[in-house]
Amino acid sequence: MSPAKKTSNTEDYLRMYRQMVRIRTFEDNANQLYLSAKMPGLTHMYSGEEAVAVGICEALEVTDKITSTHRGHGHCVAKGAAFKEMFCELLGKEEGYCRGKGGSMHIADQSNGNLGANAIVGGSMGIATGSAFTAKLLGRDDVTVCFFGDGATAQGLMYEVMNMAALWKLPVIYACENNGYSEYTATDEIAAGSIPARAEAFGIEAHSVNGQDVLAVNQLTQDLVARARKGEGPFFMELMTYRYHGHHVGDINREYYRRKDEERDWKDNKDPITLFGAYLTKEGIATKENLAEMQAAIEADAAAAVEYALAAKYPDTSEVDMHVFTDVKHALA
Amino acid sequence: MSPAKKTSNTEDYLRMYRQMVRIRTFEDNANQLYLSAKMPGLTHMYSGEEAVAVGICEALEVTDKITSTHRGHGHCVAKGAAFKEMFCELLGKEEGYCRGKGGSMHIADQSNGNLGANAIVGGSMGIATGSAFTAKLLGRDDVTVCFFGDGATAQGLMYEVMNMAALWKLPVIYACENNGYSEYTATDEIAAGSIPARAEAFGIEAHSVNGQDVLAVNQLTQDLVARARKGEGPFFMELMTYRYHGHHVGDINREYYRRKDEERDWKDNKDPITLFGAYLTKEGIATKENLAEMQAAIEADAAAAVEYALAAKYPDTSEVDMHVFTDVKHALA
Amino acid sequence: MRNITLSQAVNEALAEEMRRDETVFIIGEDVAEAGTPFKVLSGLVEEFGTDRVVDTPIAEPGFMGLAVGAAMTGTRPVVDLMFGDFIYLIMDQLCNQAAKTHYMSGGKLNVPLVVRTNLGATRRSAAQHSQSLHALVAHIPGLKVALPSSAYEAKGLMKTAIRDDNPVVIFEDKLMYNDKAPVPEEEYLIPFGQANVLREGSDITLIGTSSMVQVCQQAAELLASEGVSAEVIDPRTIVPLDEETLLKSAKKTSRVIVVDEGHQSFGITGEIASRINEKAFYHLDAPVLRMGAMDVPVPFSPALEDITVPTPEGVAASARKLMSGEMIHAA
Amino acid sequence: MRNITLSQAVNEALAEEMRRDETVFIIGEDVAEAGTPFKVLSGLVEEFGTDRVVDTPIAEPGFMGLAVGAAMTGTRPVVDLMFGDFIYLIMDQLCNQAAKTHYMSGGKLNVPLVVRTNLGATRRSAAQHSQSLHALVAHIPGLKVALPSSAYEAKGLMKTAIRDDNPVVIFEDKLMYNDKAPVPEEEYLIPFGQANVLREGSDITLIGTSSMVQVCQQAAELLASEGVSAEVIDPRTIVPLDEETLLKSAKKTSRVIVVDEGHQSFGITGEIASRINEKAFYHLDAPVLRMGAMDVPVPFSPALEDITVPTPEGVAASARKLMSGEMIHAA
Ligand SMILES: Cc1ncc(C[n+]2csc(CCOP(=O)(O)OP(=O)(O)O)c2C)c(N)n1
Ligand SMILES: Cc1ncc(C[n+]2csc(CCOP(=O)(O)OP(=O)(O)O)c2C)c(N)n1
Ligand SMILES: [Mg+2]
Ligand SMILES: [Mg+2]
Repeated sequence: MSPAKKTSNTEDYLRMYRQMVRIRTFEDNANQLYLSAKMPGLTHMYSGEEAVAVGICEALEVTDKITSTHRGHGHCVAKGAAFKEMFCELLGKEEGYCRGKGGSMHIADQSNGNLGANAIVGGSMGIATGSAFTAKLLGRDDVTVCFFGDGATAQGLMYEVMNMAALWKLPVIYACENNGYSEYTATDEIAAGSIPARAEAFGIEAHSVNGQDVLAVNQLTQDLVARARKGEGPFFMELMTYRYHGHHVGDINREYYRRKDEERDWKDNKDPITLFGAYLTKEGIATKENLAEMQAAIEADAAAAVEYALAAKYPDTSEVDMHVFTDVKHALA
Repeated sequence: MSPAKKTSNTEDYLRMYRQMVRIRTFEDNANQLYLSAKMPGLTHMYSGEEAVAVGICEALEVTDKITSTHRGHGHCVAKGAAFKEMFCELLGKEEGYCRGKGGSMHIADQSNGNLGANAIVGGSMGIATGSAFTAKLLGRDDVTVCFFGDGATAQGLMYEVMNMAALWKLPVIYACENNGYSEYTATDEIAAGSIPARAEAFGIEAHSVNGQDVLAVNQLTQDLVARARKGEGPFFMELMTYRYHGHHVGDINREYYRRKDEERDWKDNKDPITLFGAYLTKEGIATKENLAEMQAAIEADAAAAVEYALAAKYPDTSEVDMHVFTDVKHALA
Repeated sequence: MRNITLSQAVNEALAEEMRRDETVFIIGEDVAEAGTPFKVLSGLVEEFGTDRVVDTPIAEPGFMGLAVGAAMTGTRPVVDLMFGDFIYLIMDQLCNQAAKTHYMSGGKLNVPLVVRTNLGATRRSAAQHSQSLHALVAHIPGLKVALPSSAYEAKGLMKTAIRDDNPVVIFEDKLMYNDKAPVPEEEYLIPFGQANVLREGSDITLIGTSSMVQVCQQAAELLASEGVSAEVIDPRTIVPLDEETLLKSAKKTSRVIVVDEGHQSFGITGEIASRINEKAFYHLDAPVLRMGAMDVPVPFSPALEDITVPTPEGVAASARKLMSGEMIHAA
Repeated sequence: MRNITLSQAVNEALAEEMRRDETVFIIGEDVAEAGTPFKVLSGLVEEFGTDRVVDTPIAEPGFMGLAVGAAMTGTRPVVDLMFGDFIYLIMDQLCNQAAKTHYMSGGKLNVPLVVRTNLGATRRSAAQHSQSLHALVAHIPGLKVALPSSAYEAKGLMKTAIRDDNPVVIFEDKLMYNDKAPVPEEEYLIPFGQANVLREGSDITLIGTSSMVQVCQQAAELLASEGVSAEVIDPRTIVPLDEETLLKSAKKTSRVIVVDEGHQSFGITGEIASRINEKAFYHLDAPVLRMGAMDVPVPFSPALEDITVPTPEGVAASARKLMSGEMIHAA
């Protein structure tokens, strides 16, 4: 764990802890909804990677943008979303952030600068770069962070947009969440050479950081965001992390591609919440009891939101052809 | 100019010279056909880059494969094609290599391992990699060279296939013909960072070489081909070169993107044929007269081929729906 | 005859062809040990090894391009495209390269490859994992397009596709992977361009593709109980299209509905309907009706998603309208 | 009214909109100093600078994706896709992202962008630089598709497209860039979804798109000289499609030919013909005929290329057939 900046950071630290616990709790509930067959479709759990989303998003302003992935609940919570609208979305309800039209793979609190989760691996890399282009063209000072996985580094689109971002010095940060796997395949089987070196070859400054250390992630991001705001971007970050669950909630028997003891090691020894909790108590920023209370409150929140969402109503069937075009109320009318 | 290997290379050297002159002569005639409005459409001249195609193709066997580009006449000649079928193709005649269906941008002598010129920039990178995949899967020892321009390095496809080639150690050589421009734009305006470093980031050994020095190109290629045959590939070569003409034959007024004195400098001081001719005479491999005679013979050949092609017949209109599918004589019958 | 799932049928087809011809290989994401997310390829890597069941990085344009080059040089790749929605990513390599190489080379080069992918909504997978995009591919000369409607078709069409010297795209219905159907033990192939008449009828023709064949069958049952005799036809391949069988039926029944899970507008129903209209016009008592998926991105919410796709009840209702002459007033 | 070329018309539309709204910018290959290979954009970079007339690397998927993100965050990109054939490369960003974002976000995000590209064969550019691929885009819900048929339409539709809050794809006919037409000095916009009746007639309706509008006009002249009165209609946008105008004409003349330069099979002619058949069936004296480009990759050889595209003579011949009732025997 990196050293504390100053005690005036107490609030920031507690908020980061809180946000990590909120993500974990959200995912536990989502998994439960799946297991009890109350959630339509499948979903990809962010559990284990919380320090990445939180460390990064806590370094951003509301006006800064992010693009997210199929594994997007963590980014959504970290960028400021509320449980109620998230669970409603997960269940396809009208009060969801996307009125139930997006679901888990497109969940986003757009008003907080989340430009959307994306079900096309690498699909949001252009979007993030374009968002940074807007900032530059219109003279705004916001920065965009593009989240994507190690698997997404295989998509050619990434190199196309990194080239343009580098040529035009766009305020975008490419954040590669390297959790060691893409679906059922280990990263070293699908990524030749070095991931950060690929960014460097385009003249982009690249960093590798321990993605389980929320303070390290946050500190690096703060630096890069500040520099990107000054026109020194783009940047590339590789965040070494791990997903606790299978690729998606249905990926239960996974020993053919990933050993159980490896999973245990990460959970026991590298859990971002446990590590940061220990740090907070050691530094006297919070007591164990404080943290337990916080967690209990979050769990209660989540339970209430789940209950609300389960009872909430589905969109009216007349919504089916709304929002195809902005200017046509019902596209098929 | 690199030092001569040994005098037993005399024949190889003269063949290389001859092939370079054949390309130049082919292009001069093609340009003339355009200027005299005898050629349908446009075409992209290879003049100035001859040492690249010849240096590389002379290091290959007939069984080795190449993929070519929109600027493909040079590759086609260098891989062994004959003037007659080439001019016929250029003019859309039935006796062309592609029965007139391909034209300049798809010209190829398929029987010599040319898998086709390609009008999609970067479009053949997958094809070349797949050809190398075949060699590996079927246990053949042929090597594939993928020709492409500096502009094509912006296409994401390149990074996707380099990744796979590197992971699977495929016998493919990516040959980037860096002629300083893509269409009407200088390379440094559209390529961030370093081109060879991009290959290296994927764990691919990369070389930069003077593309006007046919012996240097040939030597490097011989080495890499030999190693690729042994399973040490893939490799990446950046060949620094220059195109004398505009982007295509119609690109006449080009001072807004390229200075005339720059063009003059390359033609006067870096012409691959002039340089190699001087070397051959200096080393006593040929006299000026030998070279002049060779050139005259080639010019006569070309003139005859042009004449033949001009008089040759167009494909019968019934050919229009042939070759849509291999197993259907007339797709629309 | 034994019953096996569509998944097993595809698996058998691939295994048989890979045994028969060692130039056949499979390439795609998580095709080897994982056997794809739908587990369709389970066991193949054990028999054929990782040289012939090749796990790729997540690089659809890249491995599609690689397959084109491999096919041009002596192998027969089967490209595994995990979701039909990713076809957008491979369009250039499929349509600018694979589809045109034979033609552009004047017949000198062949591209014998298969793209196997899927279609179909109602899996709660939202707009980017639920599309039925076969119309895009069918529009491009040089590509053949097969739409198996059961395990039987899935096996027979796959074997034919692998032996075909042209690029073929096969769309499987992902909701049908676990559906069983009778499949012979003995080897068989289903020729391209031969429609299958699943049910004979005299009052109306229901032409259904892929997932919609079942829907048409069920609609025919509903109609039968009302005394309407519906003929059900599955074209099996849309390129080439067996016009003859479709026209024969249209001329017999004089009423036709074409049902498909692709978006209705600018989709395949317009083509099939137009060919029938053009060539059987004077035999028709009513316009050929089309029922595709709604022209909206596929919504996630079950409450919305389910109404975007034609149903047996919907098809039967349209049939009743056609029979009753209600269309006359509409037209 | 002054006459200007289609090229100038597009240029004016862009310049006017860029002056009016500083969030409009152009992005693509060689759009700035070079003003595109067709020189359509000449002069714009001088007025608006390289920040708003942005030369890109040769990375179509990349700059298309960038435009989607830019559009989502407050700008109005005009993406310059040098050849319509490259649309395959941007399909994922266009169809999985741009087209679906508004819907998937429940109406929260907009993607107000324009893709301007082209179509049309007979330029001797062979199979990868001659395609007319508007059908692919028209099939995807969430995209609007405009096909200007003259300088007048090119200007008015472009201005409307730029102001539209949805993604719009405009296909210009590359052979028409130097064709002049009367274009008002005053500002005007052409609303989407309003077909243009270029010529009134009573015997037969010729519906033509883009390059084929001229072909239909010329065919109408030929027919007029034989005493056949043809109505010529240009839909101008195919999404949205002005069904009303088309149906009205079909009901009046009872005979329709739809002419388009995209490949005929699984193209847009099938959709237009089907809608007319469905909704005007009982008014038709003959089946709606379709004439698209031949279902072959576009060949290079002039001797072959010229016969792949509908011609005035061909359209007139088909019209005569329809008039003479010859179709009855065919059907
Ligand atoms: C273009 C595309 N190809 C394939 C998939 C299927 N798919 C979904 S997630 C995934 C793995 C992604 O791995 P990574 O980028 O490392 O993210 P992670 O799941 O590890 O967070 C794959 C292959 C997809 N959604 N999109
Ligand atoms: C995918 C694609 N985009 C754009 C073009 C148009 N185009 C043809 S050649 C060319 C420039 C290519 O530059 P480079 O790769 O350096 O090759 P060079 O012409 O210099 O040999 C462009 C942009 C194309 N043919 N294909
Ligand atoms: Mg991963
Ligand atoms: Mg170049």
